[in-house]
Amino acid sequence: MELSKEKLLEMYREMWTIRLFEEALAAAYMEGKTPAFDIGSGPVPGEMHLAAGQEPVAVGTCMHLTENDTVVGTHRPHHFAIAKKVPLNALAAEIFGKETGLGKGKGGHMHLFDPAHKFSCSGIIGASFPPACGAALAAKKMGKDWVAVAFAGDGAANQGSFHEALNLAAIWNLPVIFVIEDNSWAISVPRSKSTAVADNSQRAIAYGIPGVRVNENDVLAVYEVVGEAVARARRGEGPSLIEVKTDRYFGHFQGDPELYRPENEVSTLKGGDPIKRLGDQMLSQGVATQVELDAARDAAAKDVDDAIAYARQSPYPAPEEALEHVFV
Amino acid sequence: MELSKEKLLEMYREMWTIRLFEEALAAAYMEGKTPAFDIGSGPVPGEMHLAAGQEPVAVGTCMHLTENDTVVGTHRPHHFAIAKKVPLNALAAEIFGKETGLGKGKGGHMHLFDPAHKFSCSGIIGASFPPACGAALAAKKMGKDWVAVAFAGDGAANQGSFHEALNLAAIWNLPVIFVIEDNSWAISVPRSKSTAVADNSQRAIAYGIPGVRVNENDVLAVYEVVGEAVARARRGEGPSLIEVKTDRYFGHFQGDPELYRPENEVSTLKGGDPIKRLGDQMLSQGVATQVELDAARDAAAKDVDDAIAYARQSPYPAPEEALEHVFV
Amino acid sequence: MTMVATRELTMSKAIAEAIAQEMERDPKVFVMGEDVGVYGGIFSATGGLLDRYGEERVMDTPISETAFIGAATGAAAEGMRPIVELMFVDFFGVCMDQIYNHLAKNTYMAGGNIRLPVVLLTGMGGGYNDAAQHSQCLYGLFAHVPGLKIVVPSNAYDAKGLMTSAIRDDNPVMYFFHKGLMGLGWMRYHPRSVNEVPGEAYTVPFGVADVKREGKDVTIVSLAMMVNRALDAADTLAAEGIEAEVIDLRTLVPLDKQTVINSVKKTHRLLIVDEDYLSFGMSGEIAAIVAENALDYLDAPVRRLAVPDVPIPYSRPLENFVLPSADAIAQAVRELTAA
Amino acid sequence: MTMVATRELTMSKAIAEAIAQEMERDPKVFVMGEDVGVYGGIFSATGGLLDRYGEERVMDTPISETAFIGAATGAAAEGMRPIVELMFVDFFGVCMDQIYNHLAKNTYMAGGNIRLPVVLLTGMGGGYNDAAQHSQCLYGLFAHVPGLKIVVPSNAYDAKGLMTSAIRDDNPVMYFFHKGLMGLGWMRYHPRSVNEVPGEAYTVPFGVADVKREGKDVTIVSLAMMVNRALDAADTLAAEGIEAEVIDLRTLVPLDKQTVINSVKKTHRLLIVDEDYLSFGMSGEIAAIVAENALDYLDAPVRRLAVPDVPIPYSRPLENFVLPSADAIAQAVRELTAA
Ligand SMILES: Cc1ncc(C[n+]2csc(CCOP(=O)(O)OP(=O)(O)O)c2C)c(N)n1
Ligand SMILES: Cc1ncc(C[n+]2csc(CCOP(=O)(O)OP(=O)(O)O)c2C)c(N)n1
Ligand SMILES: [Mg+2]
Ligand SMILES: [Mg+2]
Repeated sequence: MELSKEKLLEMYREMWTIRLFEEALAAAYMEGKTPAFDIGSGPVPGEMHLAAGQEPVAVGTCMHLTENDTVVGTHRPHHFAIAKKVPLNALAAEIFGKETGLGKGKGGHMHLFDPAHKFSCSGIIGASFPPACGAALAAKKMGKDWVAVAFAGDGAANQGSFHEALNLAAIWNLPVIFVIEDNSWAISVPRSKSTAVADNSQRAIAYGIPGVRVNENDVLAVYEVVGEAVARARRGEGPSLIEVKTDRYFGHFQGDPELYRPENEVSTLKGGDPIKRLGDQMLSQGVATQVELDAARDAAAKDVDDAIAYARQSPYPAPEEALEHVFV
Repeated sequence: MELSKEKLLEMYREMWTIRLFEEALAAAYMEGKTPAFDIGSGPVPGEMHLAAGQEPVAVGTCMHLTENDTVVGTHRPHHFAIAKKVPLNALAAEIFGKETGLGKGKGGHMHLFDPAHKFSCSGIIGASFPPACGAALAAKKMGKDWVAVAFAGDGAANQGSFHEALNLAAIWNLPVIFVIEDNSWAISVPRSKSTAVADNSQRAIAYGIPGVRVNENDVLAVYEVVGEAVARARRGEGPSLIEVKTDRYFGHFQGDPELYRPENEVSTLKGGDPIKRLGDQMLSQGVATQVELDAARDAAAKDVDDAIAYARQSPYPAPEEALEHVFV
Repeated sequence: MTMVATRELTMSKAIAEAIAQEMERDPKVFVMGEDVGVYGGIFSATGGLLDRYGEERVMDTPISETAFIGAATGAAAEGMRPIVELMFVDFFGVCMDQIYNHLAKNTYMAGGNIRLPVVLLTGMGGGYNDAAQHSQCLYGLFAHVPGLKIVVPSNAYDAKGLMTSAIRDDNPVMYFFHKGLMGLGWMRYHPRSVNEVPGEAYTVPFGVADVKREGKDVTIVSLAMMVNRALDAADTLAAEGIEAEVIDLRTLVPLDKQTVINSVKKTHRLLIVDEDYLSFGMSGEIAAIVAENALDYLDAPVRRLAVPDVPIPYSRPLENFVLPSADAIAQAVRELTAA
Repeated sequence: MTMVATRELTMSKAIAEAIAQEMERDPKVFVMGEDVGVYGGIFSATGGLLDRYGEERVMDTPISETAFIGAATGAAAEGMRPIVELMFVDFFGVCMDQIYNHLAKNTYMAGGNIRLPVVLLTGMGGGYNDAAQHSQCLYGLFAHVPGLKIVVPSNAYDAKGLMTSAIRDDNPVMYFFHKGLMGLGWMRYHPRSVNEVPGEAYTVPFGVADVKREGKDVTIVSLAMMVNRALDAADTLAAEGIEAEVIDLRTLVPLDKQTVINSVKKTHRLLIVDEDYLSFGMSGEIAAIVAENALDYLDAPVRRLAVPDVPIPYSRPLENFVLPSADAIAQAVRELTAA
């Protein structure tokens, strides 16, 4: 698939936005949590699942989508939200529990809803599959060529919802793409101890749909494979299943002691960092200069800084607002 | 697989026991329901799912099992129970809601529990898969070569529990055999409208386990295929998935108007009746005489008559017994 | 659609008519579920819809409740208005996550920024020996978790008007129909469930209880089948000189507390009749509301009649023992008024 | 296992110790769940067990709650005694069918002919901004459906003794631990949850409430975290001359009604404090029991303090607003005693 310089730079920049956003959150998360760590303290409390290292699957996929397409993310949702162009300020503000957040502070990091950009997510493993089918069904009913993407972790591929949704999508020929991000862990449980197949994309056979695995944490490889699936869906040819190998740099959540993880795993993984990889490719192919790459990164950094500042400065919701919005 | 005359006659007789039991129930069920049909009236009230036509899958499978092996059946459970040697009297009595029934009248036709013969079932679609895994796990923990069989309908293969249980069984290498009885209907929904693959046994690929389809409603074919799976499981080589084509003679439940069903479907199906088929094979191969076959059938008829009579004569539980047995 | 005059309808016909009229009115409305198409719904709630609206709008599903109920949420977020049937409420356990963690909570978690107009239609109730996995009510359980409006009609008129309200509501509504009130040709039904139903579309508002019968001696609060049995009991009691006031809550969320409180302030005695399990459910909630708001008006301890915390047994004498009957209601009232 | 003397323990250590002692005692006991092995359970309920008993008896599972909880039922029917962890009770929706239609009902449906000694261990509770899908209590919902014993400890001593009872019980027991009582190094916990725990195995019986503090002016009935907050409030109130009696129910099924009734007969005032949702839950049930059994003893309307029927919001000021605090409890008591 041919990619313009602009697209490549956009990908590069977005991956940086994600990376820097996650790193900024990792830092903010620790505020108020030292010397004694308390998950409920500081400006960003609660569980915090960060996606640094997992940028390619989000960016390579969402680059094919428009604002009419739907994305349903996971408990580790920031990279998907950013790639789906959810405004960074409202995203950060929600994570900080502020009135200006996507959900006015009610949802928090695992429950981000941006109807304008057709993004949502859930803290329940495997919960993305069914609503993505519903969005695809709606598109079909409305006669649109819109598609829906359900992202899920490798651990989620062992939930019953995976099976039911893939079968439903196949039998109804829905324009939905199921993208499994295989970071080889589900908290402390390695994939090898939880998943009976080495390659989840083989499970597509159980539904008579195409299944492809992207075996490297590479945004261009993801872009290519997802492109075919999206085009297929838009043409009315139904669902696809894609698994993407990717790398979790942080713990499962912040504060995870990671006693289960082989000592040098993360540093080894970082050796093949996907952002650097894309940058190097652009440089070596003469698509962009180091100055242009730096500018993209700087722009990303500024966006992230602004968003975090916006989140910090925004007011908290008034306590009584807790009673609102159970119903519209 | 070599089968002795005794085994063949036992199979023949058991299929008749099942057939006649179901027919006797179909008749008893209508008592008190004419001229106006009321599901709650008569000696056998409530939903009634009969398995006439589906004898081969039950008998061909359970012939490999001992009383140490576990069977978990479905909402359409009588053929499994009979093939697993659940005593006919207590079975019938439970279906008639009597004190002498397997569950003292508390469970009813969809909830038959016979711990002595390690049989249970459930009215919830897809619910057989997980507990069968548990029985297999227990056998493994106890160091026994016992196996567990989960039966399920073709409709059940689209429940999330199917996926979760097969993955769990595979990853833990459990001695369990999943047997799907494909009667091509789930109430009024034809399999073609609900299931994205033509052959559910292909779904075994999603778990890296063997999958085989038995494409005819033939007890000997079932016996052969299941035999390999059971032997495998006993040898500690893990689970298998088997789908068996079979035929539903009655409506989904008694009283089903079956408006959805092609007019001559059932009469066509009956043309290939599996009991007659086995009988004819035994005759043509000179394994048994017509007299012997008739004797087997007569013995089955007597057992069924006795069981129904026993059920009718048994007393109802006292009303206050409803308050007992929530806990042991 | 031709408008017909008011006529007697069964509850199933009233429900199907409300759905048909809303499908006519709004192309975004569609129906999904097991056997909702050719079969017309196992309990006829969607009878005739397939013929009229075709497979695009009346969709039979695989037995994959998590997938298709979750899909309803996803489709609603895109502006559709799905009506989705969970054949028996007893099956909720295979799909509760999509119901209560998503459909029910997403609007709140989004700070009110999304609307999820889904009607989750479901059959409930016992009395025909369908045993522990096919006879429960469970509305108390769903009313306990926030985010679902809970509708439980007792008769055809209310059923149609409440269904119309449910479909037009921009929030998730769980609509329970009692199988023994549907007026099916193959299941005995309570005759009070059949009543006059206008041909045109109309709404019955949520959160407004119906005082089905006025009385000065005791208040009976109930829902669905038990409302009709309470009315039967009230007839018996009237002959004995006891005047029972019978309140049909109609919806549990929102709940019309005031009608209950006002009635107890008048009658000074309260009996709650519930076909759901006794403990930690509807009967407790109503008792608590009265103990909070009308304590001084009570002349006798509150009484509750409900399934005594056992699964619904199969055998007829056992099931009859655990489900409140008109006789048991009358007897409880006698004891209560004697107290 | 060497017996150690009584010492102060956190609740998580007390639970893990009870499990270890029972695993020692009975080879049929084993543990399954997500991250129960190397991780020792996300909330440390199974800490140290893998090292001691190995992968055969402490099994990490895939994220397949329906499969592994259903497998627990199947294994129990064969004579094993599984302890299975549902990491957060909030996730029950993906596996409720295996819990409530099977594990809870099979014994009854079998006429008592099978035993299912399963302990379903689960984390609950909020207060650390984990939002709507990771902060609920929901014990009221499980207590509503028959067939599960419901255990909800407030402190380490009870936690160990109740866990021992749970494992030895031949029935399904659902054991809720409040995350904020576990004494984790990474989550603030209520100091009252840490107390003296004997080294040897002992049982705390089910169905026996604990009067944590005697008082004559008001009865506060509660569970888990809210017991400890009620005790904090009682300290404050004592300084103001109000003597609150604080009752820790400890188990909801079986429920020790008598202790509640006796206390209300003494104090004449009742406040129920519940971290679960307000309506159709625990608080309603307790109020109903008192309205049935001690109505004439009440000198003031019953009061309830609970999550006001909204999902648990994420943001700190919002969550603090919906969870009952010691201050709010004290204030409710002041109003109640003034009434
Ligand atoms: C139904 C359910 N079960 C368990 C959990 C707890 N949990 C949260 S994240 C997680 C691991 C998820 O693994 P994976 O899907 O691979 O995603 P990753 O965290 O690796 O991105 C688990 C078990 C949950 N949130 N929902
Ligand atoms: C979870 C669940 N959903 C729906 C039902 C209602 N139901 C009962 S039988 C049935 C069809 C089952 O089809 P299949 O599994 O093929 O078995 P068959 O009836 O053909 O033997 C359905 C949908 C149920 N009992 N449980
Ligand atoms: Mg993972
Ligand atoms: Mg079938």
